[in-house]
Amino acid sequence: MSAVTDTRHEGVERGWARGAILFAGMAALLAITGATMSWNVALTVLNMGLVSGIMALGVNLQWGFAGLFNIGVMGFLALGGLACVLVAMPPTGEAWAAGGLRLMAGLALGAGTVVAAVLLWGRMSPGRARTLAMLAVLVGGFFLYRAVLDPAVAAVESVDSASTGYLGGLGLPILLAWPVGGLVAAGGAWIIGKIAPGLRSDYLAIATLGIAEIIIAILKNEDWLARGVKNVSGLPRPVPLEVDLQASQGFVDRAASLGLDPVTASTLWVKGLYGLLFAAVLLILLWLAQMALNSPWGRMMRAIRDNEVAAEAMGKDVTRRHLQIFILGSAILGIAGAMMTTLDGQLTPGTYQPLRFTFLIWVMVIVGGSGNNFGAVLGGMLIWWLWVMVEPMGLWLMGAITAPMPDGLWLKDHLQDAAAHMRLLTMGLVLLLVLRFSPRGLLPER
Amino acid sequence: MELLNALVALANYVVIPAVAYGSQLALGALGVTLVYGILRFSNFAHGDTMAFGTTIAIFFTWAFQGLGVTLGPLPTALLALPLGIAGCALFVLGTDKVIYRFYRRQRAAPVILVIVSMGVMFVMNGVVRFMIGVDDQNFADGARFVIDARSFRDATGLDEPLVLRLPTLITLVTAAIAVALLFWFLNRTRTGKSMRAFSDNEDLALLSGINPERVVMVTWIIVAALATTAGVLYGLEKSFKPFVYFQLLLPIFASAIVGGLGNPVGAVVGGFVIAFSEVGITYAWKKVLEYLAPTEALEPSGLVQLLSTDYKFAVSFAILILVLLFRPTGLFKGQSV
Amino acid sequence: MSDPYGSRGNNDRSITKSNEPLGGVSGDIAGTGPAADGGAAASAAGTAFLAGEGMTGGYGRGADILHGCTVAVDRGRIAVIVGPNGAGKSTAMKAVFGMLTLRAGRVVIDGEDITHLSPQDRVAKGMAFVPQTSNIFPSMSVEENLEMGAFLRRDDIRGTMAQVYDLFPILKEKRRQNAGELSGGQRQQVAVGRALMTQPKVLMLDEPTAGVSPIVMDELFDRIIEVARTGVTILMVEQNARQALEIADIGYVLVQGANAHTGTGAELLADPVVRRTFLGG
Amino acid sequence: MIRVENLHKHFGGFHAVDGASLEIRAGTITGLIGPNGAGKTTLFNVIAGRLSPTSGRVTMAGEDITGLPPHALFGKGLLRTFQIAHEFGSMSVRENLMMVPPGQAGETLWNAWFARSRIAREEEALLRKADEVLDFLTISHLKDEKAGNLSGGQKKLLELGRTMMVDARIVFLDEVGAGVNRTLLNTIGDAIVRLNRERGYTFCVIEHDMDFIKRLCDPVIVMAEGRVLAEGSADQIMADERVIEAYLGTGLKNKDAAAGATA
Amino acid sequence: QDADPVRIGIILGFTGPLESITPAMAAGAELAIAEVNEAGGLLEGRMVEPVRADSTCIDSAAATAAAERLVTTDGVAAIMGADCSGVTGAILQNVARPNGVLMISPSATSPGLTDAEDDNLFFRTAPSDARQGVVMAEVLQERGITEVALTYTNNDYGQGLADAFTAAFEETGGTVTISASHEDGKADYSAEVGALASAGGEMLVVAGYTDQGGKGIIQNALDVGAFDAFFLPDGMVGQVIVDELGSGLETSVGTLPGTDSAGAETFQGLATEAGFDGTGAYAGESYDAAALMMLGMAAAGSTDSAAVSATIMDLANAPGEEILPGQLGRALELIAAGEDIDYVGATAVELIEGGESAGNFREVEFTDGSIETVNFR
Ligand SMILES: Nc1ncnc2c1ncn2[C@@H]1O[C@H](COP(=O)(O)OP(=O)(O)OP(=O)(O)O)[C@@H](O)[C@H]1O
Ligand SMILES: Nc1ncnc2c1ncn2[C@@H]1O[C@H](COP(=O)(O)OP(=O)(O)OP(=O)(O)O)[C@@H](O)[C@H]1O
Ligand SMILES: [Mg+2]
Ligand SMILES: [Mg+2]
Repeated sequence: MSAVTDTRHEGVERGWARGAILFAGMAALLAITGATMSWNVALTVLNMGLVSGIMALGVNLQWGFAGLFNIGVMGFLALGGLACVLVAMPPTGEAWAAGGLRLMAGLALGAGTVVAAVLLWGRMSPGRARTLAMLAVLVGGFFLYRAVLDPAVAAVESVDSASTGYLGGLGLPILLAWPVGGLVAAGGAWIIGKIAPGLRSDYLAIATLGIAEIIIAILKNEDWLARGVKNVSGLPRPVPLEVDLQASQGFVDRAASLGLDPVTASTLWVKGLYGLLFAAVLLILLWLAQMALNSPWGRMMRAIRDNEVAAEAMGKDVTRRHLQIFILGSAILGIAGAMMTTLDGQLTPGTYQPLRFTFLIWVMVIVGGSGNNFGAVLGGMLIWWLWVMVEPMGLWLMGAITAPMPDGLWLKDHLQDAAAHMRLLTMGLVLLLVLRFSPRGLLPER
Repeated sequence: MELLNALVALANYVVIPAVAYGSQLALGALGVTLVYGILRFSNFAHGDTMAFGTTIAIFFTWAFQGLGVTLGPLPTALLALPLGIAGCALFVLGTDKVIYRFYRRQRAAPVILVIVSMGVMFVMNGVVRFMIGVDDQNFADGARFVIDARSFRDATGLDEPLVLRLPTLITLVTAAIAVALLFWFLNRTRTGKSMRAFSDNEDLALLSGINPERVVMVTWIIVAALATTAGVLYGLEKSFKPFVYFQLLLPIFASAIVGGLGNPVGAVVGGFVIAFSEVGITYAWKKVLEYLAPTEALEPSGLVQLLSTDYKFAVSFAILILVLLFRPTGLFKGQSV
Repeated sequence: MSDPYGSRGNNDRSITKSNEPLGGVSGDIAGTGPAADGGAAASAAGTAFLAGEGMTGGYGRGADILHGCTVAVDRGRIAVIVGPNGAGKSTAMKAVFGMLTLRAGRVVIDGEDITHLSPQDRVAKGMAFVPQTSNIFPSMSVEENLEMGAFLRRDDIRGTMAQVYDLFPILKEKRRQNAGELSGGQRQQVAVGRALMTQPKVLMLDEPTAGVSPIVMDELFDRIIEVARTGVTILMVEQNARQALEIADIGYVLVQGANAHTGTGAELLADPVVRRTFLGG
Repeated sequence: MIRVENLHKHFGGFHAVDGASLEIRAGTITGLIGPNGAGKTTLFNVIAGRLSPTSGRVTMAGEDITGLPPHALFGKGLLRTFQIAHEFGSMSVRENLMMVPPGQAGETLWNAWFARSRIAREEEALLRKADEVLDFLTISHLKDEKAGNLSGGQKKLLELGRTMMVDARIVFLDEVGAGVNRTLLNTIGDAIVRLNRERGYTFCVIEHDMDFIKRLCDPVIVMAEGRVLAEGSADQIMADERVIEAYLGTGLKNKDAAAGATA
Repeated sequence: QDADPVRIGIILGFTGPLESITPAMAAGAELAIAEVNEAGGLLEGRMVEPVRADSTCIDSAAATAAAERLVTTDGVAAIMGADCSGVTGAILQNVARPNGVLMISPSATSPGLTDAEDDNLFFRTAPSDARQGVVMAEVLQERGITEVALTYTNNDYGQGLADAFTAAFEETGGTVTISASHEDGKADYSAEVGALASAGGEMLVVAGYTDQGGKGIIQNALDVGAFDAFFLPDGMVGQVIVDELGSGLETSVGTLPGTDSAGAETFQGLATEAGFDGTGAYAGESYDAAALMMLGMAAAGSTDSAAVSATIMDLANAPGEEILPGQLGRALELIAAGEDIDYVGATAVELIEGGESAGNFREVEFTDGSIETVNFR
């Protein structure tokens, strides 16, 4: 029946048209922001929007392609952020001298204990002896590990704890931290995948959430690693400092020739550079994801998502594929996390909260349209734009409501006090509206 | 004596607080698990539903207190609870009518409903703060303690105190009653069974003459009742603050999931698992060991703490993951859509 | 399974939608279908207890599956629908049960036009339906499945339940077990048992014997005859067409959503073309 | 080809397979029949690696395959269909078939990114193959339909179609016939015979349609209550008292009455 | 005159974990602004207009965008904020420095911010953790307390203060039996209290916030009878906590920034008049931050941040006439007259190298439901 094929084809074309229109709409939103507020705001939003798009892409890979319900997004972003510190900060020589090597030895011991236990488990035949032996290895290993590690940690952390107190990084260019962030996150994902390969749906979700919380707890409390809650600020940047540009005569002249003052020109220029970097990464990842989705590999993944049992019976190694896509998606999240930390210029473990760094990303994916890479990216940019814009929108809304009320009315005061909370309320309303009109997301999976 | 002291210390600092916290989580988790079991989505707005119901109950509590109506030793809030439940039920039913029903009719995938519930969460978030503000509200009155530290010490002559708070006791009793009722309701009554049937196979439920709107309505009313009760009891024991109620969401979810989603007994057991692992694992055994050590020399020098409290969430999550490794759909074989 | 948030039940959205009113349904039923010799069906429809007349419609906004299809059955009689896979048999059943929005045609029971009633209301009118797939409540026990069948009944259901257990002894053994853990044939028995619990006036069965062992199948057909004798009207789809047509008062052969052949069960069985093309020789 | 030795599968206290021992000889089309709940599907599930046995052993051509995961068994040429159709609901019918062949180049990400032309060639061949199968199953007009939207019988056909996408050594068919039109089922039966003769596939077929069994299968194994009750040629089996009592029955009691009702 | 108003950005976490503290902080800053406006405004009668923005406390990117909006859209001349160290750092590096805008934070106490590159644009009115730690140790020592348990909110403020206190206290020969962090906004603090109780001590030092985890811990500790005396540093001292815990704090002490000048009391009076709680955490600091930046503008005679920030240290420190809350008008007059002032404000502001508050402290007790100053340090 050719009619069927025709309607499908038409559907595809309509999908493209819809995508083009929506992306144009997104661009228009940013343009309006730029024109009415300022181009600096628009670029700020755009940059983080691009990063959000990458985050959404990562989640979409896991959820939209393979149906893996990962709500530990936050943890992988944080691992990416950690990579920035480990790669780009200068090493703290004194801390290394104080106990760096011992610390490394302690860590190696810890890892060795786990490996030994796992090997033992694999080698010995099942039975009580095996359980006992493994427990002995683990407990013994744990105490040994603590005995080696604890003094080293104390030594490292006591080195000028107000400004360093940690081992520092490798002092390499920060751009290198992006792929490394991906690798670190991938490593984390590999471990999770090895530990919990059988978990599905909400049970996997809560496990990933738990692991994210554990990662954050480590980041917050292991000061020797990245200063814990004392934060690492002043990360090197991949782009010049605005103040340096403002101080450079050449730049000022060029800005003047364009009719811009140095401050505006330098801030816009720097944001533009960031934007280009982010856009490049986004495009590469988007291309890779798109190619993967539209290949036999993507087909296999969708089959697994649709029906694991049947896919397994059709010879697909579901566990391995899940692990693969979990790692890939997490790696993308790690890259995005590193990019975000680079943009912030600091690592602040205390700021990683599930609402912002997990659930908001999920909102992006679902609103954009899960299973559709372009949808995820669009959702990332749109929801980010909203997240930032709902604040003025909420204030404006409250202003509009209270304007006709007489001054001094208690309700007016009450409303104005609550104005800040219009932010989330507006976010909720817009979210509900968007989902009302496109319940399967803005760009649904075909 | 020393042994008694050790036991009392353990009870006072680990067992009773964990039981109290556990039953609070359990009540919250019952609501989450019910929405999941019947309506098939994880309701992110549950924390804020609790806050909303509690807010209304607090307003009525204040009104009663203003009028001088009290319950004697029991907190006045209990009197206001039914009104809070009613208000909350009205609100969630409204929410369902305006929002959720649309997606149900659309047969939207549950994950869409999850995100929709996040939208509802944001809105309720604003509404609650608009109504009662962001601050701590203390609305407890009546007796605070069943057994307080001083009278326990005086009565027993022990060094260690044992404290039992009235709200703790009420929460525990309520949680026990709630789970029994819910279990009975779902497994024994016609309406309850029809709700399970609806959750199992919506189309077939329809073909059996089950009215889906009624099922949904009953579900929401029960959820509102559970949420408000949980919120009020938590507020009585600790205090009410919207942000904390939002934060309660995570441990509540963890409880529901570790117990097995959709299973009321699982929710309760899950609540205790989470509470005990949070409170118990990081306990410093120093005090207990001091009482137990036969001679001074054997008393511990350090804190004898397995892990510092910094890691209490990490530990409770680690335990959760461990449980899931051995029981991939929770302790009580929960559902998995 | 693998999609934690996949949907449950089947995907046709129309089920929960209440039927929108149909504008200007033509009474000209015989003319709507391209049936070869569907005339008999059309004329039978006029007086039948249950009739879907000239039904045209499809799923959601998709193309039409049914093209003026007509099925009808008198009170206490057995009608059997047969036809190739994908002919629209199940769709026709769903249409009669109101789970599909019709674009043309109507459904009549006992002289009353019920085209606009929701499936629920049809249940209240005494209709019962066993769908072809997902026809049990998997995480409820066998007994609860049966109870749900009797959801609208207010009288004592124990007698009926005993009858069902009599008919399907294995179910009695497994009554505390979750229906989702049963074997394929056992599930099918639960599904039919659930419908029987309704004590319906009209019993609609979509391939009740698929996957059922011969001995149980015979029992089932026996039981269907008995039930029909008590005045219950029966409409069923069968692929075990020969056995089914043997007990049928009237048979319909559907092809591509339209009536292709209609006749008494014996007539159809005797028709060599029908035998060869639809009944497997 | 497949030998099952004293296999047990227990669900809680219930013994679904209770010491079954049987052999499926290479090159045969073996029928497996038995009352509902006899444990046939459970036995399939254990052989195909979907369930792990409580005890007992399964060997394939002498090699112990007990407890191997399904995908590994698929790799060894052991294919199966499901009694309750397991289609990939959100994918098109054609995709449902094209995903089956193992070791596709395009299943590696590297190739998906950097060897597009190789994949394109491979896909071309797969597409042709899939279309052939669909033609055979008379559902080629549905090739772009979502599999989830198929009719009950069409889903069963799709189940069967998947096993036709690859070269197998042994195929387990769990009631492919239930819900499939008898005329088409005959065609399918012919195909099974052809595959068996021409390509040497071994088949093990669960079916309740005795005509079908009689036409195709030799030998026939009867299971009841988790054990093998009888084994032999179809005719032998159908004459076996125990089998008649447990499984076949003696036909409609009300047959005459039914005819009466019609009149 | 209807000249353009001078805008001042108030960027605080109105939503998020610290949402219950921020309203009083914003109100504090706005109180100072209102005072200046009443006195006739700045720079030849230009009114000062506060523009609020939400830092969310936790979301650096959103905070950056909000600050960007303040600076590039609303054109604020200076930023009062932010509250949490993470977002403060992000705003400083990504918005304030690039645009050369003055920023005074009332509460970000991270030691890391001390060394941050700030082009001399960043100041803090919050007291230094290091100094307060020493003061706390002194108070305890004088009261003859040698063994305490310590819990701190798990952020840079809490940890910084805990470190400083532990060092100082151990130096004086005291013992900290346990130093356990707690997370704010969580549902239950039994585990922390259990560990603290087990470790024991004559007093429990709680370095947290009045209506966050700190309060939860105290309440819990009181309920189960784990401790009955508490030491409350600045973040914990507020009328709220006294009201809620009442007699439970009878035997407790606290420290908070302040001199024997009447600054704090005056500020509380003004706050009560304006309808907010002047004892709320960092409300006074916020007032001071806003006041300082406005006085700086007056002194610089422009809103140019570079010029303004050059005056801040002078204004905040001696010599000069002391300026208390409510005297901003007087201060403006003095500045106009070219005289030196020493801004003392609500929290005895004294800025040291690095642009943060040196900190003088009051020692307080909580009797009969009110906060009573018993000593100055
Ligand atoms: N997961 C399970 N838990 C408990 N019992 C089960 C489970 N799966 C199957 N059973 C029981 O095991 C028995 C064998 O089931 P099986 O599906 O193997 O039967 P079968 O021979 O394939 O029957 P049919 O012809 O009806 O398909 C049945 O009685 C069934 O109730
Ligand atoms: N939910 C649906 N959405 C869209 N199309 C559907 C849906 N269900 C069935 N169809 C299509 O409608 C046609 C008729 O399906 P139907 O289920 O009525 O067939 P049937 O005659 O019952 O076949 P079978 O004997 O295989 O059960 C098929 O081509 C099928 O693809
Ligand atoms: Mg059908
Ligand atoms: Mg079977």
